[in-house]
Amino acid sequence: MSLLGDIITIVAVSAGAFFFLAGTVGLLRFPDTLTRLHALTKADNLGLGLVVLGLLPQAASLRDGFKLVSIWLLGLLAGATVSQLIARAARQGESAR
Amino acid sequence: MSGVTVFGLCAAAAVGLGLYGLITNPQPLRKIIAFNLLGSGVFLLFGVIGRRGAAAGMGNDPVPQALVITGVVVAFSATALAIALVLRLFQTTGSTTLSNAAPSGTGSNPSGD
Amino acid sequence: MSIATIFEIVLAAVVLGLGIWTIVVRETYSATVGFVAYGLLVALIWVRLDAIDVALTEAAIGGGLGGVLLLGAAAQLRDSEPAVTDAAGNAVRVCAAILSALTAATLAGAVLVLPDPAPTLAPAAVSNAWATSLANPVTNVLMAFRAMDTMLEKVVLLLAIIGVWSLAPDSAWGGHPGPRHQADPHGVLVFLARLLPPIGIVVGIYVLWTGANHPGGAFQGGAILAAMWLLAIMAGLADTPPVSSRRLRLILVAGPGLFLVVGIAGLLFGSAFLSYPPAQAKPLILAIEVAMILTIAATLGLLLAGAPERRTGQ
Amino acid sequence: MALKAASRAAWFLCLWLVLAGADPADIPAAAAAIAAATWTSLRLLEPSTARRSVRAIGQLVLLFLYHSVVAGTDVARRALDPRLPLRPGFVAYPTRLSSGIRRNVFTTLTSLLPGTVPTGEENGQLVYHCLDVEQPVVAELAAEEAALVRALYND
Repeated sequence: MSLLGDIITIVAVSAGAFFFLAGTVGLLRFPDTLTRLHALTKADNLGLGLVVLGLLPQAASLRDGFKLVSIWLLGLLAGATVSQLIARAARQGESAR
Repeated sequence: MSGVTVFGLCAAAAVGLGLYGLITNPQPLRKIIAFNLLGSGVFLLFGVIGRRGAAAGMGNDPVPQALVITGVVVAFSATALAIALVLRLFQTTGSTTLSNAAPSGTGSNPSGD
Repeated sequence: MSIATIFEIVLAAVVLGLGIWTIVVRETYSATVGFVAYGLLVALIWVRLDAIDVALTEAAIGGGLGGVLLLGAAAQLRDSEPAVTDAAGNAVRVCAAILSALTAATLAGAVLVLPDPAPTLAPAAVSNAWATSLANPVTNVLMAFRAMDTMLEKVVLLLAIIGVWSLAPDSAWGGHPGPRHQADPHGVLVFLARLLPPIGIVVGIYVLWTGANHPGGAFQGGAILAAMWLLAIMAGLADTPPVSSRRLRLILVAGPGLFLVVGIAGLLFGSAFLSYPPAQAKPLILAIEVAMILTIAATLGLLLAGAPERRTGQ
Repeated sequence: MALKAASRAAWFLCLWLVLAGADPADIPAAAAAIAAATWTSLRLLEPSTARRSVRAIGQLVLLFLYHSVVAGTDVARRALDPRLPLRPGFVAYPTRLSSGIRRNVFTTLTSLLPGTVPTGEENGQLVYHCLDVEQPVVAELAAEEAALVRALYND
């Protein structure tokens, strides 16, 4: 059981780290603010979700697991709303130019 | 070299950086940021010393921790007051410099109320 | 060299790099952004130093609220930037660099020759914890062993808010601090400001409550509550109260006032100023903390809002 | 109204239990936190009157998780591709959802859809920024809207 848990942790956290890395590469390579937002929101949300998923088998109790999931949900809410605010500002800045 | 020493050296460098910025940056807002950098270096030194004094099952001596918490809040209040002063200066004179020429030069460049 | 040490070196290097960036970058706005990132990473250093209480305070107040304050000011002062030409001369720069390098070197030397074993008050703080029956030693130090500091710090908060308010133009005295924010009522900011504050209130009160036994306390909880209030203000769902409001003033003096009353009671009936009778120590400290969280949340929020700008009723 | 308040309070009670655990000594703080949160929540966000379907909500969650994975993989592929295959542009999407909270929920959900970031409204239509304008973005958005309506806003 604990071996299976450890395998899940290693695979999921590594995958999460990979998506964070890909998101950061996108942030550096993509040409403008709006395309960079895609890289950040999509890849980082999936990355955070995978890290949380990977940590779930290591949680000491059910409550700790719920805590981890609520961190992911709050991260999602923050990412999704703030990205829209930035996107709106970026679009208005673009059309003003 | 242990991690605690690394952070101690980092804190010392932050104090030096803050001091340099405080002296050389002409804009008050930049001076405020530099001063906060200096302060955070001092707080970190407290933290490093408290970490070395870990005992009785605690990872960090609670007394310096409590002093730093108090210090962070006081630093925040001082920063808020300083920023309010800068904004008021900008509103009344239209300039944010503290240079010697400011009292005579302000009349030519009023943009605030 | 262990993995932990490599992580710590990288963390320290990134923090220093951000520190250098905030000092040397040309645009003030970039400097403030750099400083916010610096504050959040410094909170990570505090975690590595096993000082979770400080890490929470640094992340919430140093990085979070302080960052909002600096960003707001930088945005307002953005237009004034080109006017500034009187940069320091080369001689001043060289002297400042030498002075700063000497200071940093002295401190670094002091860090390297710190005595071993280090002096510590941790055993004293832990062995006297019975006097308050709180399990978090940091809260014990803040609220009991060094209660004087904490009380005076509340007074400093009050003085700061009085200082900020007194910068109001005569015509605006007694009015609402800061501009009245108006956001698109169907926009995402308003959506977030409707959804998040109740969650933040639960988390803030939890952080206050758990501070008795685990990392947390009135400062960290108060900062969370202040942030939720500010979110509602910025979305235009709430307004700052006028500074002439009696209720507001009562909240502002509640924390230091109750602290002072309890302190004087200790002087009259107990052994010294701010001495709690051990049997009632926990309820007394909790009562003070509840008053303090209200004061802290109100003060932090109003410090961010700034000086009064509008008359009441305008 | 009382029922709505009770259901909100139940959510905040769950949040408190996740944070603090169940301890009788916590009751005063938990009661204060839940009361304050419920009061604020009812003041800030009026209860919705629409019917909700648990099954449809489950389907929406699954769809959302699936989209998160597809979206993350899609962006990662484009970011790591040496040719950087991007055809960015704006797409207007006419939604039937009423302005306000419902639209906000929709845009927040769809900001996690593959290749789209909502950038506000123009002339009553939602304007999306797309990484690749040749993808069937509008059709996907319509499917997502239908799933959302089935789950939360079936009135």
